[in-house]
Amino acid sequence: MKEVPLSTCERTSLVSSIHAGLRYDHRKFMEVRDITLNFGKDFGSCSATLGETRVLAQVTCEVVEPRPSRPNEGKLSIAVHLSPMAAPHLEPGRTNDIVDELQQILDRNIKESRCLDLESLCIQAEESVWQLRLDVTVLNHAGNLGDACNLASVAALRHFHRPDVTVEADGRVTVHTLEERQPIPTFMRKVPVCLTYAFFMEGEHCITVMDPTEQEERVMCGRLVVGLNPHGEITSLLFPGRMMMEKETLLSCIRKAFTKAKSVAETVQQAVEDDLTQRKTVSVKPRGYEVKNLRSDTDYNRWLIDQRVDKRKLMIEENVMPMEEEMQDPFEANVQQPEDSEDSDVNPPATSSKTPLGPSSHKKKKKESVMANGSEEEGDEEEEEVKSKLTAEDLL
Amino acid sequence: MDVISPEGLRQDGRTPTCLRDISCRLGLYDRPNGSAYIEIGNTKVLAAVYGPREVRSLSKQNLDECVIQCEMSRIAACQGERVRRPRDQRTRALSLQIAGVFHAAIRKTKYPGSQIDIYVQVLQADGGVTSACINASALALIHAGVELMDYVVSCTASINKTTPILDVTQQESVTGCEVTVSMLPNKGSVVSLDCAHTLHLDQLDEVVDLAMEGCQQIYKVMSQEVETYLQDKNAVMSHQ
Amino acid sequence: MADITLSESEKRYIVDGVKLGLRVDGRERLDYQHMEIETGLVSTANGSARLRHGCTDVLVTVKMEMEPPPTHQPKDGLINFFVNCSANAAPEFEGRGGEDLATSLSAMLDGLYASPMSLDRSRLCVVPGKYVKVLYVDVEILECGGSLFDTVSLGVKAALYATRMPKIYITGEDGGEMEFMVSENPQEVDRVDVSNAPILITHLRITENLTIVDPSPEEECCGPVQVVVGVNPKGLITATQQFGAGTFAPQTLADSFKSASALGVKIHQQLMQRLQQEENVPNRKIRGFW
Amino acid sequence: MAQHACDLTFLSRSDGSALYSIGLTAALASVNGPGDVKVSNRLYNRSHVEVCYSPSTGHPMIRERALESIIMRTVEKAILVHLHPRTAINISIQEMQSDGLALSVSVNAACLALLDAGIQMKTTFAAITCCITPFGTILIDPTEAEIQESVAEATFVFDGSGEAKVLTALQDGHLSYEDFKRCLQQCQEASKDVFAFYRGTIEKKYQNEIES
Repeated sequence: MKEVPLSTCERTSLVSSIHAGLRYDHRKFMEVRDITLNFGKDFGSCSATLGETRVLAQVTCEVVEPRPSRPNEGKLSIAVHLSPMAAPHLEPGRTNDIVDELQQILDRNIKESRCLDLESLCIQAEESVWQLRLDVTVLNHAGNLGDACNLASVAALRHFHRPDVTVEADGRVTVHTLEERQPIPTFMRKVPVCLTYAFFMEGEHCITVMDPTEQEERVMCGRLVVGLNPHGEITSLLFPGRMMMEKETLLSCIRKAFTKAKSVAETVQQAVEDDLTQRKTVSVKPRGYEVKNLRSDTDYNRWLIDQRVDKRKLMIEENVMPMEEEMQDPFEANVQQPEDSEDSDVNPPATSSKTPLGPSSHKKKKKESVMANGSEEEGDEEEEEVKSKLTAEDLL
Repeated sequence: MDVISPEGLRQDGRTPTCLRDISCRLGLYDRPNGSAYIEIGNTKVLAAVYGPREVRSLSKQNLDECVIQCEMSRIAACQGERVRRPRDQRTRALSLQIAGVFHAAIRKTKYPGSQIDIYVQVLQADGGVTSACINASALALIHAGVELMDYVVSCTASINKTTPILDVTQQESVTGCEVTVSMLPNKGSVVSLDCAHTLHLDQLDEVVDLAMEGCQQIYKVMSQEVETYLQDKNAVMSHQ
Repeated sequence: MADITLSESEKRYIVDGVKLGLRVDGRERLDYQHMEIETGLVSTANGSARLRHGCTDVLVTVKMEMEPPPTHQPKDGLINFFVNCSANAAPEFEGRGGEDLATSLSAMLDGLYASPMSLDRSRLCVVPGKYVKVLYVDVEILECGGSLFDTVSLGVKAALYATRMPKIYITGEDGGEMEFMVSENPQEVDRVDVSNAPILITHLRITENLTIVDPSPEEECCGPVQVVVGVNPKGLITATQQFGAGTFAPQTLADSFKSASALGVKIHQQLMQRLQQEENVPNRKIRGFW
Repeated sequence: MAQHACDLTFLSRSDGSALYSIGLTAALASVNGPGDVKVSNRLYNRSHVEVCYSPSTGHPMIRERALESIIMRTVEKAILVHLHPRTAINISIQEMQSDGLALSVSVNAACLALLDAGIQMKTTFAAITCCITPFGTILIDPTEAEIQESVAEATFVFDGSGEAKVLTALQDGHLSYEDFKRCLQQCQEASKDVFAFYRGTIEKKYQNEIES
């Protein structure tokens, strides 16, 4: 199917609102969309969302012969898949520019940066090693696939546990099932983070925006994808041209990326650890991607509206005129002092993106279409519906 | 083996901030609208430009500006190990990057509704392949007479412990990073930045600066070659 | 092959010229164009040759690898041909566009070198049944301007002539595993015997009883059918294939075989002479793409 | 019977999508269309239906292609394909996690995604998997482990006409005719609950949309 065209009006409206300091989704220029991480019932499966962008990463392993050039290192292979599910114009089974680029970003950030301790994946030098296979599938393409894929991949790899093995005296290798012996976690030395900046030109002046949505990606002049880890190392840089930039602007973006990278890395680590400890303590088997554990895009949007309504209510209570506040804020933050815009971020993403906090507290209230015990939460549901009714009117 | 000897020289006898031998040539072939060849040390690249001409797939046509496409391929014996496929995911990703560079450099609005194809052939790869491809493509575009904002030059740099090194060979890039910077030398602005392997943030500034210096040196060689070519063809340089 | 469009009168001009014995570029009917050849210009390959012939430019590289032989021929080495029509040569070759041409070229080369009369593959054997040398011959079409088959076959022969493979010594046996030593001395090399390697000669049919060799792309537009003939240095015909939509009268075909055989011997001699000449230049400087 | 759960309009970029889980098996289906179609697939009197099944690991292989064709045949029977000639309807299914019920989850997800996209259908459809233990007990919605130990496994797709006619039937393993009939009957019973669940899900969706 053909790509949905972006009309000239939409294009100009998007660009001019960015020139005016506003984004369609009410974010500040340096604000990253909400991150959630969910883990599957087995080890090494992670579904990450970055706003509406949704990526599934799955790690599997098998015993293979090592490369002759590196006899005591395990192998890691990464494959990126895009199906029409991600966006209707993508054709199944065919490589396209997006896949090629994502593959390059992931290869550099995860494979070439050697963030994974491949030597610990060796079973017997020159004989057998573990090969980890990382499959990254984009489920919904709503912009900034690089960051989302990187996020899901890193979380899946950190979450992954491989089965224990014993090597017999005669060199035979026995792989124990997860029930027989405790599986062994992978060891990731550093957490690679990927951050994307989009650039918009307003005459000679350049506006930098973080984490562009799909619409923004279609109208932006150029972008910079930085792969880095919180230790201060750059694992990949991709500024594929399409526009001219001053060196200083680029470098200042890269420098600023580090503060952000720290919080993102913490989010990932925290989410993985939370899930792993839960698996250890709770005797019940993890339910994985059950419907009630994942948040749909509709619910995400409703949650965004709820948040805005809550915020506005709070403002009214404090006798602040909401309209003025909202209009001034982005201008102050981004136009007058573009350098400091990041610091003025009121709520860093770490707080909002911690999986248990924001989204899932809402999720408890979320209506679940659960057949067996659907009736239990009727009360909650009604309350919720009243609320959503309110919000919609509020916004009108 | 150390990349830099105790005397401060690299394995091929260069100082850390010295470029390899560069030679380039314009106009090798008749069929393409523009063609060029560049040799940076042992890295050898051939580029051909076809266009501006009619857009081949109408769905890509843009009536405001031209479509720029790039395809990069490698010959089987371009490096130590035999390359099985002339094109793979890696070359496709690099092709995208090269096309992106020229999206910034070509005056696209001058050629509405048309297409410019850049084909790059890597004959021998020994570090700095992307930058050699970009330099060769720039020369081929100049030979084709496509309007550019400025020359486009590209150069690589790396860092060995604390010494930044310019124009790395394959062997040198194994131990460190490889930062490729492409820029418009007269405007001084960057059109592409690429980093493979890990590099520390504190060292980024030095490395990029060195690569940009290298770009200016390469620019001199390239513009010299273009001038000689024009003189040979008895063409007059309009701004002289 | 090439996207050249000629008007009817242009075609008429070429065809009538040939009938009068005149070709557009002043050649005779059975004349070859000027040819430039250089070997050994890709240092990462065991052998390489670049052949520029009229508007056609071909780069051939040979790389040697050690592999276990196929079970049905445990004593023979292998020679594999891969042709890549890069988009540099013609924009139609972009993506998978050049694949058809590339396949027919490599199939033709495979057939040409399949016979032990052309190339003695048993000499590529290292340990029978265990290891043989495999020659990967990669042909890169850099510019495509007529008589591609002739140029490619000449390039392949030149590259094989220039191939230098390090000598391999079997130093011992260790529990069934052979141990090798690959000589690092640049003087100690094995070469490929190309004294019987055939080349291809293309005849383009202009009208009945009238064929020309080494057609330019413009001339290729005027004749729909051509016959490619493989000729070995002794003048024997080793392979033939007809391309294009058209017919040859038996007499015309027989005539082209005859002329190909005679012409082949001459060109073989010239090629070998040129290659030997080049080899004997002391401290030859590689020109490459200059 | 295991717990069925579903979330509609799960993905923002698809015309219709559904996340469906039965027990620990979950699949995500998205529907796009009716939309433009490649000339080679264009059918003059009906729309072209394509199904694309992606496994959670690796590239689609024979198993996935087989699933695709089963789902395709089922879906084609239900969709009113002649209503939109010269168009394509694309159904993509992603395996999220699997515990033995990949096929029935995919079919049910596809059905709800089609409903979510508002594609006209003759009937809804629901797949039920059951297995029969060596002792002759029939288990509806078994887990992977239960399937491994069973003597036979069967999946039926029923239409939502009330009579629960069989659209597709698949069976693996040794089964007597009597047992087969028992399986079919029990699945047919179970399908009624599933259709009731469908109804509930869709009702909720439209209730929300009207109210908000």
